[in-house]
Amino acid sequence: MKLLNGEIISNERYSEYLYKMVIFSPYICREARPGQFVNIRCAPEGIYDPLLRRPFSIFDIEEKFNVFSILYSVKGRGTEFMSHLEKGDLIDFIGPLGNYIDLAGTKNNVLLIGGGIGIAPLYLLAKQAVVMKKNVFFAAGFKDKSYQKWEDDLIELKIDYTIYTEDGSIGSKGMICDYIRSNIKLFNGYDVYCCGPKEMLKTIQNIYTKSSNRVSVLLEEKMACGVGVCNGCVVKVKHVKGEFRYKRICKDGPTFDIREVIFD
Amino acid sequence: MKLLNGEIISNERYSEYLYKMVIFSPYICREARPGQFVNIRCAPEGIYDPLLRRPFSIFDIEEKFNVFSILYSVKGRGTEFMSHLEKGDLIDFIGPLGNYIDLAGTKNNVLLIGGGIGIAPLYLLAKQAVVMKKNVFFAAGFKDKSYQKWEDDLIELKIDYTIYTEDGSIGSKGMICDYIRSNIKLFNGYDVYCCGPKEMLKTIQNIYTKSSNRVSVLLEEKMACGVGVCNGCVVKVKHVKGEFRYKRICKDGPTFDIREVIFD
Amino acid sequence: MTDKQNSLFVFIEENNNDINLSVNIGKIHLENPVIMCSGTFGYGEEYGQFYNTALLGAVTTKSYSLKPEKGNPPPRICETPAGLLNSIGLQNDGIDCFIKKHFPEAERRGIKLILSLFGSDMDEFSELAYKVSEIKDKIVAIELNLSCPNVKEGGIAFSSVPADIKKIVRSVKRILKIPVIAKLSPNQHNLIEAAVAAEKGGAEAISIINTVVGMSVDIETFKPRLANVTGGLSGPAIKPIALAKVYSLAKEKILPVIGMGGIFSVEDALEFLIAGASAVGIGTANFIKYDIGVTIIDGLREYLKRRKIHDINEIIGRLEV
Amino acid sequence: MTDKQNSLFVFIEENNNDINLSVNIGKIHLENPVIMCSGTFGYGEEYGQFYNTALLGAVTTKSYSLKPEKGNPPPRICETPAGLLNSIGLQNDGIDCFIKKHFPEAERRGIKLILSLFGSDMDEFSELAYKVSEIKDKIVAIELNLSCPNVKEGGIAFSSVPADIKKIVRSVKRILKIPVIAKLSPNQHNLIEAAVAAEKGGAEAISIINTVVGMSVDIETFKPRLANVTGGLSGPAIKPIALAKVYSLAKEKILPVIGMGGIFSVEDALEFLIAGASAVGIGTANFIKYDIGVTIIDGLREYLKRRKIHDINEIIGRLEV
Ligand SMILES: Cc1cc2nc3c(=O)[nH]c(=O)nc-3n(C[C@H](O)[C@H](O)[C@H](O)COP(=O)(O)OP(=O)(O)OC[C@H]3O[C@@H](n4cnc5c(N)ncnc54)[C@H](O)[C@@H]3O)c2cc1C
Ligand SMILES: Cc1cc2nc3c(=O)[nH]c(=O)nc-3n(C[C@H](O)[C@H](O)[C@H](O)COP(=O)(O)OP(=O)(O)OC[C@H]3O[C@@H](n4cnc5c(N)ncnc54)[C@H](O)[C@@H]3O)c2cc1C
Ligand SMILES: Cc1cc2nc3c(=O)[nH]c(=O)nc-3n(C[C@H](O)[C@H](O)[C@H](O)COP(=O)(O)O)c2cc1C
Ligand SMILES: Cc1cc2nc3c(=O)[nH]c(=O)nc-3n(C[C@H](O)[C@H](O)[C@H](O)COP(=O)(O)O)c2cc1C
Ligand code: FES
Ligand code: FES
Repeated sequence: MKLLNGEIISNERYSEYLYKMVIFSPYICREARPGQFVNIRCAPEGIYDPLLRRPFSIFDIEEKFNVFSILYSVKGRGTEFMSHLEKGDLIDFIGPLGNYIDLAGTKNNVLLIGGGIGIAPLYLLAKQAVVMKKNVFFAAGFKDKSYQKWEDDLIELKIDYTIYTEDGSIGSKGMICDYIRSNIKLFNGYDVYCCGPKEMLKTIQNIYTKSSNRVSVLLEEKMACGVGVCNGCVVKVKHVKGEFRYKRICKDGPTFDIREVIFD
Repeated sequence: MKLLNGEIISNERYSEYLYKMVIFSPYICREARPGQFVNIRCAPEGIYDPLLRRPFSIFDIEEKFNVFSILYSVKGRGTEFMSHLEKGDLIDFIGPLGNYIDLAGTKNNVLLIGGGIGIAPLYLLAKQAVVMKKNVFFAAGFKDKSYQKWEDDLIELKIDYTIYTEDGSIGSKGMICDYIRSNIKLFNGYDVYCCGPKEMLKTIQNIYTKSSNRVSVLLEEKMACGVGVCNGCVVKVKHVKGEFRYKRICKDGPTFDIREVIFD
Repeated sequence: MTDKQNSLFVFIEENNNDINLSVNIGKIHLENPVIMCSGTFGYGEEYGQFYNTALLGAVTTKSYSLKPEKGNPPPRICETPAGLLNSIGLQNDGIDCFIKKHFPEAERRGIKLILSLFGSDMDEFSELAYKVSEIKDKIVAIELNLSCPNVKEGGIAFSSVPADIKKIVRSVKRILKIPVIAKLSPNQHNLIEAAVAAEKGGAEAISIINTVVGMSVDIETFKPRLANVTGGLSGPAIKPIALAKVYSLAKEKILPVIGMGGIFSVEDALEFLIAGASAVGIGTANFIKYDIGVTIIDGLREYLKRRKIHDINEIIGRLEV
Repeated sequence: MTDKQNSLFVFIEENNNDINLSVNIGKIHLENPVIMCSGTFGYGEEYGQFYNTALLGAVTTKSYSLKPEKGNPPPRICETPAGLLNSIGLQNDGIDCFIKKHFPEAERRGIKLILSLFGSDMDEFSELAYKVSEIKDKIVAIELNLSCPNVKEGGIAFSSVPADIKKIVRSVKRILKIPVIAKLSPNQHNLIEAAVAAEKGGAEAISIINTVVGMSVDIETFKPRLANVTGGLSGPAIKPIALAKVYSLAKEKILPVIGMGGIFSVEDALEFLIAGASAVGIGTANFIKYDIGVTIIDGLREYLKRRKIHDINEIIGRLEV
């Protein structure tokens, strides 16, 4: 990991609150792997509100242009600040952070389940799986059509996918978890990776309680340092003898075996 | 006074740290008079660092375009923020604040002495004096040539002036106070208005101790509210029986009789 | 708190009039829980240009002492990250001037006044109370400033001793017989004891927090940035501290609490109400957001409407812990 | 302080080697006054990727207890205006794990360690001291965390009572015979007495401030934003508060003071030194500015060079009041 100042190549609006920011960084292109993230400073030098950096998954890497991108949704003051940055501006970030997902030695079939902005880290994973000639299926669920433009990115990967929206505005109408539940047999023998809102992850945990699939989950929690020193970003995981302990999402994760996670 | 959101018409760089910002505001054009100021918010909505507004003198008013301008020098975080604003951005300000300078019933000869950014409030005063067909002399002192472009503004007024710089890079080389001291007789019977660094104002107070000229000074102090409620921006002034009391620069000023002010 | 937690919210029609914003702080009735803090608001002359200040729950005056006070030398103001340090030093025109000049002005504008008083000893508080007698029926309450950090170093004035607090409150109460609010310091450790003492003295409510002792240094001149060396910190920076104090005191249910410290938005105000404040005070925000008073009143109404809550009292102290 | 004020600055050549950054905090000698705060820095693994952490004056470890501590449930982190609320709750692997695992790692990297200890009673502190005996000659000092706001509500642990502080310091000192630093709480009112007690117990220095008790509320769920309800506030928001505490304690000259709280830049560090801190601690800034440690060391040198000051000790406590 390195502390970097990258030039913004573009900051494109995908929909009302969704943006894709492309950043020049040969270092990240060289070092980063799927599942990792960057930690971005969301205030000008010398301004301390907002104070903390914000973590964002590496959404895509285009090695030939030495750029990587993040897909982000404007939630509060940090992402609001980011949405106003323009081509040519510099952005202060650190990365790559967190453990990467190693697809070597995993099953040949990969199921990716993303809910909302949870699709962000899965995209690079899909891309790499394709490179490794795996059979990838991407199941994505959204509230509405705000991720419509993202579908174009997805199509570029030339993989099978399905999209569900709660209002039926793109893809099929319904919840992605219901789709998974109904088609669980279809994905027998797949390695599963999921990311999304906590409720969705809990449901997936339930769906896969008794299956033998390897299911990995990418988690989120408020972070302070992002590098493993503050113990701020912990999640409860199972420990020996019915006990639990806390693991750090930023350093021990963000990817965990879904069966070890204790959702409260 | 009103709380306003004005569109920025231009934010021109005069020199490395000096900018002129032109803001659309029919209200200010209608209401403001020389000596008054506006109080500008220097952070986006919901961001509290920097926290306080920054006061700036009204530098110019162009009624036919419904715009006014401020001339500001980048000192710290607030003015740094302002320098990044662009044409079309909105700026949150309140004004006009403070007492205005009433030229009606004053002498026909007006001497304006400005040091550094202290020339800012005096420009509009000069302009109005010209309209009132008074005889105006502008004596300005600077460190270096950073105010060169401002001289063009001054020339437009078609008044007599002299510029002194410490390094001699524009105008004559030397201190403006020395010029005043040497030419004090020349300005006999002038009403004097001055604004600038404290040391300069003290010197002018000294120069005019025994003269009969009416000498007004525009003061600065850190401000919190800008409207007279917090008592934050006080200056020591003479009171009865050798006593002193505090007056608020934002509301009782910013213009004071130089003989009542006690500089520590 | 548990009975409130179990009560169902009353569903209401989309009608402003159906939403109750009025609160009772002991015997003090306010049309809404938005109070302007002492020392941060005029009497309508300034802020009356932005909105109708008579709509505010109440306005607390600058703290008045018996004699006019010059206050501390400048600089009195220093900005810090998300905060404001001040060392005004209770500059005021004296109680007589208030009664003669400012009070009629405020009355004319229909402002509901809480009169803040500051005495440097027990007798001064009593004398002040006698002076106030003539207008006592025309003001909402008296607030006793027992906590200014700018008069004694470290902010620990004589008035932070619980026994003194009780005596001061009692003597003022005895003379004026109108509601008395005790304003306490975040710099004092014995907040609970101080509140109990105020309650025993007959106070109606506690205002917290006053500013927190702070300081700033100019590294070029080696001088403190405030001529008075230390000052009081206010603004968003202290909001979490204020909220913790309000919560810790309100849950003791000794007296109703008026919560303040860094409130800059309706969301901030709601945090204090939920944490247990019966009303909120807006201070420093007035310097930056001149229309904050009416913004918060409107915002509270909007919030309740959106959440389909009929009465602001239903959210007070509703924190789920 | 007056003799320092009158002394003339020594004019120096433009040469780094001529500038002295080393300080003595009692018997503790540091190459420079920049210390990383407890709980905000690893042992080099993370920050070693940004700069050579062996260059730091010292690194204070996370506070260790006898047994591993799970810490508090999440969420443990909440951002506030220019501040950070945390309720980590002293999660640590236990002193044995430190000695076996983290200490050798830090030693290998040449990091100068201050070992922070936390006990929930007097005996635990003694037991901890016995455990530490085997490495005591390889560490710079022991810091006793007598002030974590996340373990007892309100931040007033048993260890804030002056008499207890004296006993704890004395017992640890007796066992280890290396310098002991007492870390005190800004939430305790009797800072001076506590410092006197630490001095009597044999402490070498006082570290202030630990975090300030704070809180934040989610207005949509009515829940506190930290699962632990309250937490400790750190970061730029508390800088003025920390500075006032450091100044008020340092000028009493009871013990040298290590000042911390919101230091995010070399300017901030200088404010603390000028106000009287013999060294400074950098905490939260490590989370935002990963290279802050070396930035401040370099910045101090640059500042002294520019001001033509030969020795950092010439500015310590030089505040002109
Ligand atoms: C490992 C990781 C990867 C992420 N990847 C992405 C991504 O690719 N795209 C994307 O849009 N978002 C992602 N998020 C969530 C993103 O970090 C938050 O949406 C963002 O921090 C919100 O900041 P804000 O200032 O706009 O919101 P605010 O609500 O103002 O933030 C306030 C505080 O809460 C924290 N916070 C708010 N929401 C979250 C959240 N969901 N998770 C963690 N902390 C949060 C912020 O960091 C900040 O400290 C990721 C989070 C984590 C932990
Ligand atoms: C009535 C009045 C009129 C002014 N008119 C002008 C003008 O026309 N053009 C111009 O360039 N400047 C003017 N100033 C000074 C201007 O307000 C400051 O330069 C500006 O506030 C600096 O802000 P900053 O954030 O860049 O600096 P910082 O140093 O970061 O500011 C920190 C704090 O100090 C205050 N402050 C800093 N310098 C001054 C100062 N000289 N006077 C008062 N407060 C200060 C700021 O308002 C802020 O609260 C005027 C000041 C006053 C009081
Ligand atoms: C400039 C200023 C002057 C103040 N004067 C007084 C005062 O006279 N009496 C008093 O009780 N509190 C006074 N206060 C404290 C405020 O009433 C309030 O308790 C404190 O500022 C915290 O609220 P805030 O963060 O919203 O400002 C003053 C605060 C400021 C900023
Ligand atoms: C996440 C976090 C964990 C902390 N853990 C400890 C600790 O274990 N022991 C301790 O004495 N102080 C601890 N502190 C307090 C810091 O050491 C420091 O005193 C405080 O944060 C103020 O400095 P800052 O504003 O620079 O962070 C912790 C602070 C933070 C933010
Ligand atoms: S955010 Fe600090 S340990 Fe994960
Ligand atoms: S700035 Fe508040 S009275 Fe002048």
